[in-house]
Parts: sequence; C-alpha cells; structure tokens
Amino acid sequence: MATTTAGQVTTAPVEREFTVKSRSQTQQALRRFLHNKLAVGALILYVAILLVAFVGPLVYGFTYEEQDSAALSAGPGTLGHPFGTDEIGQDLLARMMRGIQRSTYISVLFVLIAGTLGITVGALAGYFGKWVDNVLMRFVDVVLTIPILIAIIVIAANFPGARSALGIALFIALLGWMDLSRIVRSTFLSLREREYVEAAHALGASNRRIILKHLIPNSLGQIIVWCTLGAAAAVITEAALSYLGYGVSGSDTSLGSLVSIGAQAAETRPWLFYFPGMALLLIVLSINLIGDGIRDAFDPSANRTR
Amino acid sequence: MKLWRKSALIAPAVIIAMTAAACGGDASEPGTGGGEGTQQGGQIVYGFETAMPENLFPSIAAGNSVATAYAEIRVLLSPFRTYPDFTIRPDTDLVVGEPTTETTNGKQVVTYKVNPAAVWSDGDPIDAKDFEFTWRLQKSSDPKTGGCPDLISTTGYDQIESVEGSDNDKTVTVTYAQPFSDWKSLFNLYPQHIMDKTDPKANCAAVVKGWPTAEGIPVASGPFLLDKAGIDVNKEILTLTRNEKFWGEKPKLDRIILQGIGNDPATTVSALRNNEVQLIYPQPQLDLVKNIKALEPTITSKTNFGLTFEHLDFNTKDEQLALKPVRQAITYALDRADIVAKTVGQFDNRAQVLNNRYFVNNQPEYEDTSGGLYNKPDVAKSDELLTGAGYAKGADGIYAKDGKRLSFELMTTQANPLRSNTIDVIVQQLKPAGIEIKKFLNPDIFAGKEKPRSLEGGQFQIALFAWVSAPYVSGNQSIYQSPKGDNLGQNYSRFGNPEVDKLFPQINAATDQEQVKALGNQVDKLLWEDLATIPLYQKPTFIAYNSNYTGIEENATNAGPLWDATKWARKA
Amino acid sequence: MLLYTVRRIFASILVLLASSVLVFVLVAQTVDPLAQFRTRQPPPPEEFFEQQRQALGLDKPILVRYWDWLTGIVQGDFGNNIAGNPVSDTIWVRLGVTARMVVLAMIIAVVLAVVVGVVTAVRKNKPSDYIATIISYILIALPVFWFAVLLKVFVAIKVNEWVGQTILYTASEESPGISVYESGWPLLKDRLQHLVLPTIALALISYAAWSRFQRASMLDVMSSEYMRFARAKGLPYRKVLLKHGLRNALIPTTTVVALGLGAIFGGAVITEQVFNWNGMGSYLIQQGLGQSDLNVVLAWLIVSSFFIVLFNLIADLLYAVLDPRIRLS
Amino acid sequence: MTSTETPAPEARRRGAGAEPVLVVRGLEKYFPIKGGGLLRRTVGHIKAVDGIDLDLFPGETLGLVGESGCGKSTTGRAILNLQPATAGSVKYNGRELTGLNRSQMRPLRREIQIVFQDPYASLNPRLPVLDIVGEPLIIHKVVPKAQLRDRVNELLKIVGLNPEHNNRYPHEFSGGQRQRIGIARALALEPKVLILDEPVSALDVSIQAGVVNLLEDLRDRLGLSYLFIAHDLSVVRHTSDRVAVMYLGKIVEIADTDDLFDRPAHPYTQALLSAIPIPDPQRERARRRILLTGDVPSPANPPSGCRFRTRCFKFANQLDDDQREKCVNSDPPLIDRGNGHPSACHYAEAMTLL
Repeated sequence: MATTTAGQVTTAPVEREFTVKSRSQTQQALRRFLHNKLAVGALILYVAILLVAFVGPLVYGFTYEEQDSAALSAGPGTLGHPFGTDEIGQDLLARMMRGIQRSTYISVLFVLIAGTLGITVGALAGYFGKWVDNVLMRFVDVVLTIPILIAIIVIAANFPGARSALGIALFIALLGWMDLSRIVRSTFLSLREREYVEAAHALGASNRRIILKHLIPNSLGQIIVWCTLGAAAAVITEAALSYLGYGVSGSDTSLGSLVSIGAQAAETRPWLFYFPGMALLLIVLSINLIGDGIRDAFDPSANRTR
Repeated sequence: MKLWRKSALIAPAVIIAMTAAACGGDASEPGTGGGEGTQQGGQIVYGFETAMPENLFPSIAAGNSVATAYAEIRVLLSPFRTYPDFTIRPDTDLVVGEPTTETTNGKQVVTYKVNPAAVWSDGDPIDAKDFEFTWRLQKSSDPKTGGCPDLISTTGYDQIESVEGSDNDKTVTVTYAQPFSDWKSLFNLYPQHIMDKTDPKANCAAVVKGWPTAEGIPVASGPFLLDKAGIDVNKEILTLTRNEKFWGEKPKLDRIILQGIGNDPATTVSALRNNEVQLIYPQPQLDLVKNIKALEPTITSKTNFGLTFEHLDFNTKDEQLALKPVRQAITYALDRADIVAKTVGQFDNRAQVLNNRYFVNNQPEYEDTSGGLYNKPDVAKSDELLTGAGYAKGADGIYAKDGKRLSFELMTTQANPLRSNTIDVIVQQLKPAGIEIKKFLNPDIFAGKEKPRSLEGGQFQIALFAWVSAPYVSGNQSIYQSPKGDNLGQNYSRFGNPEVDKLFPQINAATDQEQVKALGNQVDKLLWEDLATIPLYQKPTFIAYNSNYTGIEENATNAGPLWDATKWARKA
Repeated sequence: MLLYTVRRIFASILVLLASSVLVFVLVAQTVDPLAQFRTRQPPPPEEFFEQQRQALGLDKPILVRYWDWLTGIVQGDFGNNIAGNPVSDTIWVRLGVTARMVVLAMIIAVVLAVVVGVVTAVRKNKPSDYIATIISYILIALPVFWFAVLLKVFVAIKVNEWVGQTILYTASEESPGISVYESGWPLLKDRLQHLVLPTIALALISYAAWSRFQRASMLDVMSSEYMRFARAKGLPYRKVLLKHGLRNALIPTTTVVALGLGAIFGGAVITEQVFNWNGMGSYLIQQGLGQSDLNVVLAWLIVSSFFIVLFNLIADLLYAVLDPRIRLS
Repeated sequence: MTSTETPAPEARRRGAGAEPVLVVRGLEKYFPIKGGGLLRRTVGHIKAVDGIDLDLFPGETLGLVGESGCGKSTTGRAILNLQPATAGSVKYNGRELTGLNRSQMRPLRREIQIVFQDPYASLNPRLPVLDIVGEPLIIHKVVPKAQLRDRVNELLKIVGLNPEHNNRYPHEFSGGQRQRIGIARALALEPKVLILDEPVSALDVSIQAGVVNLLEDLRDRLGLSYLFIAHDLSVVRHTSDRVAVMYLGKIVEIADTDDLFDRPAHPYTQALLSAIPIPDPQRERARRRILLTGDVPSPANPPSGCRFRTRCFKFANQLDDDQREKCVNSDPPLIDRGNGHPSACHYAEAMTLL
C-alpha cells in the first residue's frame, strides 16, 4: 500500500482528542520511589556505605592485609586505628572496607547468576507452559524440598577448593534462583494472555522476541524487587556460611567472615563484634528497604511487604 | 604421632606411650586435692569440646578418639601412666614395683608384677590371663592368621612371642621376638573373663562390634565406671561414677559428667561462666583465654605447653619447592618470633619459637638444632639465595625464573583462627622478600588420595598443621623417612635423605634415653639442613574450672584433663 | 475435597520420591564416609577399607545403593553410620529435640506475628506501626548467630547476674546429665529454662517476616468490599475486624508459615550451633558433614524433605479448606 | 452458503464476482475440558467454533456479529492461526493456512493482520510508539533500519497521528489514538486482509465514528478486505457489505447488509435486530421487541438439533409439536430458504421488524 501509493495517500485528519500527558510507568515508579522517604534514606545510606568501601581504601592509610605490629588488638580510636585492630594488628576499618567490597561482589554475582537462571527457567516455564512448565516447575518443587542453606552447605563442604568469593556466589546462586523462577513464571503466565503478546504473535514475532521484548520488560518490576531482596539474602547467607565454617576460604576476607570471627570477641574485644555486625545490619537493612520501596513504587496498590 | 585436628583421633597406644623418662622419678607429687577443705560427693560437669565417641572400644577406628582416650584414662588401666612433666611411671594401682625389661639373644623379656588386690569392678581378679588376652586380641590384623582387620593398630603386639603367667597368674612375663622400644605403651588391659570367646573369629566379631557408646564399658579396672546408666548418646553425655570395688584411692566426687558442648569458644565461655559446666579443656584462643582470665577468681585457669607443635611442610614434588635455595630463602625470610608474638604469644608470654622436630621446648631432651641460623629474619640472605638460584624480582616485586613466579599456596585446616592468623602473618613477612603466599583453608587437608589437594593427594605446595609429638622416636620414622614408591607413610614433604634413613633402626632399638636424645637431635640437625619442614611453635593447652573445685591438675601430654580425676573434689 | 486431597497426597509422594533421588545423587556422589579413616595413624590396613566399603554398601552400583537405601527408609531404616550404629536410633531423638525448639518458636512467632500484624495494620502509619516496622526490618537483617551472641552476652548473663542464680541457660537443651537423675517438674523446668533463649532467637527472626506479611494481608482485607459492606451493615468495628477481616487475612499467612518451614530448618541448624543443642542441626554439621558420614547426611536431608513436603501439603489442604475456589482450579 | 449464494443486487457491495481472498470451510475450534480425576483426562470439549464457512472478497467488509461468547473472536484467531484450528480449512488466495507452523506462517502474516479490541491491552506499555509500530517492520525486515523511523512516521500520518509523538509511550495517548496506533501497526506490513476484532467496542461512542471512518477510508484507499467482528449491529450496518450472524459456534444467517437488516430470516437475527434502539421515539415505542429468554447454553454441551431452539420465540410460541421435533432432531443447514440469502432455520421467514 503506502509505499507504492504514498504520494497519493492523503493524511487522515489528526484526531483532536484530549491527549493525556502523563508519565511512563518507570517515571511514575521513580517518582513514587522518591516520595518514599524511608527508601530514599536507605538508598543514600547504602550508596554511602559502598562509597566508603570502594573509594575509602584509596585514601585510607592502611591496607586490609597490613599488620601493625605496634597495635595488636588495639581498641577503636587508638594508635591511628579508628575501628581498632585484630590480634595480628590488621586494621578493622580497612578490613571492613575490603569485606564489604567482597560481600558486594558476592551479592552482585549472585544476582547476576541466579537472576539469569531464574529468569530463564521461569520464562521458559511460563511462556511455553505444558510439559516444559511441568518439567521445570516440578524440578523446582523438588529442589525446594531441601532447605536451601543446608543444600548450599552440603555442596560447599564438598568443594572446598572452590570456596572463593566467586565460588560462594556460585553455590548460593545455584540454589537461590528458584523463587525468582516461580515469580517470573507466574508473571509470564498472566502476561502471555495479554493482547499485545497476541498482537506480536500475529505479527509473526519469534518466541525469543516475544520473551525478550514484551514479556521480560513487563516483568521487570518484579525482577528488580527480587534482585534487591536477593542481594540482601546473599549477604546474610554468606555470613551464615562463614559462621558454620563454609565461607570464603582463601586469603581474602568478607563481611560475613568478619562478623562470624567477631562473634567470638563480643566481650573481650567488642569492636570486632559490633562494627562488622552493624555494617552487615545496615547493608542488609538498607537493601531490603530499597527493595520494598521499589516494590511499592511499581505496584502502589499492593503494599505487600515481607 | 598423628595429625592434630579439631576432633583429633589418637591411637591410645600412642597416648600412653612415652619413653622411659630420663627425668623420671623427680617429679613433684601431682594433685594436692583430697586434703582439708574438701567435701565428699557431688558432681562436676566437664564441657567437652570434641565430638561424642561412637564407640568406647579404643582399639577400633570408631573408638579411637580423643573423647574415648580422655574418658577412659581411669576406667581401664595400663601398667604405665603419663605424668604432666612428660614422665612415664608405673601405675602402682595395677602393678607392684617397676616392671623389668631385659634383652637377651635379641629377644626382649618384660616382667610385670600385678597388684594382688587388683580386681575388675565385677570382682574377678586382674591377672596374667587379661594380659594374654589383650595381646591375643590385638596381635594381628590378618584374618588368615586369626587376626582381626578392624583393629586400628597391632604395633608392638605383633612383635610379642608369648605372654605367660606365673605366681598364681599375678606375675606376667612378656617375650618380644625383637626389642620394642615403646613397650611401655602396651597392655591397656581388656577383661578376659568377659570378652574372651577363645575362637579368634568370635573374638574378632566382638572387636568389630566394640562397645557401642550407648551400652557403656562392661567392666572397669580403674577407679571409675563408665556404665550404661550414665550415658546418653543423643545428649552427648558420658558419666563417670565411682567404682566401689576399686582397691586404691577412691574418687571423691560422686560423678563426673562429660558433656559435649562443641568447640565454639563463645559457647564454652558462657557455659562456664553460667555454671552450666564447671570444667573446660578447649583449644586456647585469644578471646577465650581473655574472657576466662577475666572471670578470676570465680574461675581458675591455666595455660601450659604440650606435645603438639605447629610446623610447615614443603611439598618437594613442587617444581620450585624442590629447589633447596627456595626453601632456604623462605625460611630465612620468616620471622618466627613475630609469628609466635602475634599468635600463641598473645595468651601466654612463655611461648617461644620451636627449633626442634623431635623434642618440644619444655622437654629435657630439647636442643636448638637449627644452629641459630633462622632465629632472625634475614631478607638479604634470602635475596642472595634466590638470585644465586637464577631468580630475579619482577615488576610486581615477586621473584620469578623462566616466567614462573615464586607464588605458593599455603594450606591449612579450616575453622582454626590461630593457623589462619599464622598464615596471614607469614604472607606479610614473605612479601618484602619477594615471595607471594596465598592462604587456603582446606577442610580436606587430612583426607585421602581421593582428594587431590590433601596432604596425601599431594597437590599442594606448603601446608601448615601440627604433629602431636612424643619424645620417643619410632613414630617419627614415618614422617621423615624416604618415601618408598607410593608409600609415603606420613612424609608429606615427600623428601628423603638416606643418611636420616640409616639412623631410624638405631633409634628404634635404643632403650637408653640418653641415646635416644642424642640420636633424635642428630636426626633433627640433618632435617634442618634439608629444610623440607620447618617447626614453628609449641601449642599451648588451656584448662579452666570453677574455683569451687580443687584437685584438678592439667596434664599437657595427651593423657587429658581426667588423668588423675580421683583427686577432684568440691571445696568445703 | 476428598478427590483434591487424594490428588495432593499423590503428588506429594511423587515429589518426595523425586526429592529422594536428588538428595541421594547430591550426597552419594560427594560425601566419602571413609575419608576420615585415612587420617588415622597408623593407617588402617587396606582390608579395613574393603570391609567398611562392604559394610556401607559402597561397592555396589549407585542404582542398587539408591534402591537399598530407599527400601530401607520406607521401613524406617536409615542405614548405619560409619561407627556401625543405626542412624534411626539417633535421628528421631534428635528430631524430638529440634522439634521442641522449632514448634515452640513457630507458635510464638505465629501468634506474635498475627497480633502485631493486625495491630499495625489497624494502626497503619501511627507511631506503633513505625516502631514495629523498624523492629521487623532490623530482625530480618540480623544474622541469627550474631543476634544469638547478643542474647547470650547481654540477656542471659545479665539476667542471671541480676537474679543471682542461673535461670537462663546458654548451652545445651538441658543441664548435663539431669535426665539421668531427675524427672517430672524439675526436669521440665530445667528444659524450659534451656529453651528460652534459642526459642527467642529463632522465633523473632521468623516473626519479623511473618508480621510484615500479616500486616499486608490484613490491609488488603480491610480495604476490600465485603469489609466495607459488613461495616455498612452496622456491625461493630471490632467484630468486623476479627470475624471477617482476620479470618480472611489469615489465609495467606497460613501458606507463608507452612512454606517457611524450609527456612526454619536452616535457621534451626544455626541456632542449634550457637546454643549447642544436640538436635538435628548439630547432628548434621558435626556428625554428618564433619565426619563425612554418608548415611547421616542422607537421613537428615530426607527427613527434612519429608517434613517440608508434608507442610506444603498441609498448606495446600488448609488453603483449600479456607478458600474453596482453589479446589476447582 | 457458497452453493446457494446469489450475486448481491446492491451496487455498494465490493468485490462481487471476483475470487474470494479468504475462504473458510468447516472451521472448528474445540477447547478440551479436563476431568477432575487423578489423571485429569480430557472429558469433553468446549466447541467455541463448530464448523463455519465464510468467504471474504477483495475490498469488501464482512461483518461477523453475535453475542459475546458465541465464538466470533475465536474464529478470527483461528483464521490467523493464533489459536490453531481443530479442524477445517482456511485458504488465503488458495493457500492453505491451517496446519502451518510458526515459520511457515510468518510470510503470510504480511498478508493478513489483526486489530484488537482493547487498545489498552494490545499495546506493550513498555515500548514507545516507534517500537510498537516498527516491530512488524523489524520482524519481517521489510525496511532498512535507517528508514524505519521515516516509515513509522508515514504510518502514523496515515492513521492520523502526529509523527512527532513517535517516542511517546502508549499510556500517553487516549483510547482512540491508541487504536490508531494498533491500526498503524497492523498496516505496517501492507496486508491485504485485516481482521478487526471489535476494533471500536472499547472506545467511547464519540470516538468510535472517527476510527470507523478511518478504517473505511483506509479500506478504500489501500484496497483492503475486512473481517469486521462486532457485537454492535449499528456499527456493522454502517461498515459492512455483508454480515454473518453467529450463534454458539455456528453461523446462522449470512446476507448482504441491507438485505439482512431489512429482511432478517433467522429468529436469532430477528431478535438481535429488534434490540437496536431507534432514534425516533415514536417508532421506537411502536415497534415489536423480541425478547430472548434464558441464557446462552454451554458450548461444551450444545442443544441437539437447532442450537437456538432453547431460546427461540418461534420454537416456544409459534410451532406445533411436529415442527418442534424437527428442531430438536435435525441441525438446520445454512441454506437459502427463499429469503434471498442463506439462514440456518428450518422455519426461516423474512420478517420486517419496523
């Protein structure tokens, strides 16, 4: 039609209707998020913590492995160590900055790996339905009959060599994608009945295109919420693994291992107990608050919280 | 000897066995309990940090644990006891006078005189029949010759030719086919009248079954009973009660409860502080010791130095560690005094660097055999050695040759803060010397060949762990002698020195302690030259108990805290 | 409903069966129960390993091992541990100890969650709501073990010092040996005293998430048509709230609680470690994983799987009872 | 119907005499019903579309009307293979469509397109208009990337939208504008046939006219053929050349628009027509209203014989028992019974409702 007859086609009169000048869903969500004081506060706090952890080491006087032989088990504020030192003279603040870096690394990796797995499995199950859905979701059901923390421990116990930050992230991720896959699946189940998906079918769009262009973008709110809560859960899980002796096993440290080591020193060297513990608390707390803020922002009607 | 780990397992034969002490006889009388100010009766709870034993029969794998060794030290008697000063003296409850030994025609004959009053807790006399049975039960692990494959060890018993009784079976004559220097370690007696089925197969079946923990030990020869009524496997409780038939000094306490409380120091401290347990004997750690020291005078505590020592093993199958200059350079760069100061030195200032693999600092046989070469870090010397070996420092400050950097993985056990810290300190010490160390906490360090990165598997570079040492030397042979093909023994450095190998038969046959001392130190001197292993420091032990109790004395050998529990009592 | 129940039970059995395969594959391929013997000195002879391998059935093909194991479990036989003692002797006792803590913690957590959830929903955006919210968020963000140390160091010891005698215990599920020489009330009292701290630790952590959930579903219900209608009819507010609101708001919470069992099992493992309880958790960590004891790890996982599947089933059925629409779908 | 179809007298009718572009024969679409037993066997079928025949001629608009749930939307989707037909055949220009898989179907998507009922649901809220309208162009690679924007703008102009708004998101448009976006998307591939699935029923009446006029205009300018699915008879009357009336999965009457509206033969058609409000109060008051009793029967278990008989006023009031027996026992075929067009009623008689 038009390509051949374009010259002759006269433009239809522009409809003079009331035009809604409104914001996109994302803009609205952002606006709602910014109105949520608690969530914004949490975001500022979290960014501040990350700034300290990632930029701090560049300007701070001690590295995380440096040992100050003059200050073994020094208390906070003494001998140039604001947060004190441990028994071999390592600066706690420097170690915490490193630990937060590593824990952040773990949680980001976790979100990337488990997110990819969860979205893929959930998308396949929710989009194709039928036996694909049956096989994948029954598999998820079965895996979920094992307490996740324990399953991670059993795996971690048997791959001691792989217990680097990367390995730990992988272990947690291998067993941490199931809830996301369920979320994505159910979202897809409802989305795939939408007319715009049918329209895409009618246009001859491939499955891949429909999933990537239409379904995933429209599930993004749910996925982002999961990602934040998952990041927080990864930090806590890593700490629990460290406490049970299955944490990061190399030269490196992590927030979780600092917290679990500090748990022994609550009374004798309380700074080793409180500072890492508070840091962990603040990080997980702020991520959770951000996650809830995003959830509320995307879905203001359902003020569901965890 | 054996590897030490969280729930270390120790062959009782080894625990009890110490060389005839050159310094024996002059030890002060242990334990002053039982004097005035004590009261009869009552109980004490000993918060036990290792796992509950699965079996109480010490000669099989399931029963071969620290827990059984500690619990049974005064339940089943041996002819010899180990005292806190590392001396070995006859148990005068069981035997009368010093057992004699003489070697004639290459055969060793040992004679024991059993205490005429000695009876099992069911009233049956203890006599030569029990010695004979104890030997018969453990003399072979080969089923073809009537042996029992489940036995954890037959060492010593397999060299015995005969065990004969005389003098109404109260005199026992044991004949060894060849001299056995560790003869004092044998004859932790088993009750013949209860266990003996005469048929080797039936006996072996009984050995395999052992004494399941829940069923207790059927009969006792010592002052304590460990019977079924006082045992709750699921609650990790073993209760020692008084053996009313015991002919010697009887325990003052009605019962001693061994309660598993795990090895979390925080739990240990709060349990003791809360008076939920009254005695602990944990692996010392800084916060634990500090915490408990702060509880004085309610809590009495003491650190001591035992026979366990930490050391580094270099895997000489590693391409670079095979080069002696590399091993030497590492040793020169290490500041072992600094390691001690930052680790064990923090909870006991008596801690010092160990310079001997055969004897620990507080043994009379100890000598610094290192020649004083490695007492102070000497980076210049280290640089010189490495440069001499063709290494050059790279841009990253690490030495390298032919593109191979001097970067090593140093592995150790997990969940041991002391070792973890030791490695952190080493990392920093070797960095300026141009050597990179990476820490690896390997829970499989003691696993078998199926785990390639274990000591046995061999895919490691440097390892940090402890040997539970003993001053006598037969055990050291398997650690330091040249590997024979695939058979390493415990020589995880995989290094052999023929000169050292030649000395082992001499040491094993030595019956004179002066000779043992001389030979041991001679071997150690040679080991310093090879530097396949480096001793670091002697590990402390730590005992703490509620000050309402008295008579508790620590025994830093592997006899454990209960070695003289008869004297424990509550203060009046 | 009967058909629905039968179908759900049938499905649960299938899931459990599949779970047993997964568990067996996961564990049997990775845990080597003989590893620890290799560290013995002197090393046990090769015959010993051969014998152990036979005793534990490790020499058979994996399918046969799985079948033997499965048929054993169906008959209540979990196999022997490496010391040769039946696992079933221990695991039920351990389960009982853990159940003592978990059940009590769950009850406390649910009651607390429902009460706080409803109150905060009713008092939405009032100070009490904010305070409860902040507390919940903090509890959710706390690592259990860290929180437990706080309890031990500051609650137990301070309370005991203040009272002048030990009334709160920090280690074990009962005083050592007490069940040997005590029974009746003194034993029960002792156990309760030991129960306080671990139960608080476990309950508070679960409570936090559940109370948020209860609050949300209560708010949902309160804004629903039938609630407005009920109020419009002139029913008293309190009655509407409790009779219509709470009943419906409890439905989603029921599911969340039942499905949260897996997390509680995980949390109980840590709590038991911290308070040194000889329950399922320490059985798994110390005996099972610590000693590479194959049958112990297997038994632990299959027992916990069983309970998780069971609770999922109960949740499904409860949901169907409470919300009849479910049955039809 | 084909055999009995007579050439329409109306000049307004387009495409007469030409070969139909779309030929539908015996189209069936069943949805399985799962049982409640343990194994959840299929225990029956919902017969949403139960054997219909249609022809669509070039340039014409064929209206397809019926109550909601009668299967008209399903027919549209089955023709497009969006929901594969259970049986029957759909031919586009002689090419069989049923049984084609997705990739075989893809080239034909350029020929037949669909416009959906709900302009709110049929546009992906996460994509700007440029991407929505451009999507078919990208999928079928008909326009080089560089020209995509120009082509989309051109399409927007064609449907009467401001091309400057091409970076806006659907929610920034009104319902009518959105439907225009949907139409622009459908037109992007220059199709020959458009299936309009109630394209205006979700819109305000004031806006409906604009969209309807646009559709008519486009049809004439671009030479399209429409299958216009609707439940609103007045819209159909305005737009369609011919109208097919559907009841419970079957076509009960088909005729040229004026013919159908002037002389409806099937009682169901008559009932539907009698419900159209007439803007003249006097006539409105005077005319006869036919009220249907009862609900639409379940398509899983339709009545035997004539499906409409359970609600048929004729069956209830005007027939004797013998006649009724025929209704109960035999399914009336869709044939011309002397009314000038086919209808599926044994006792069809044209009736003037005004």
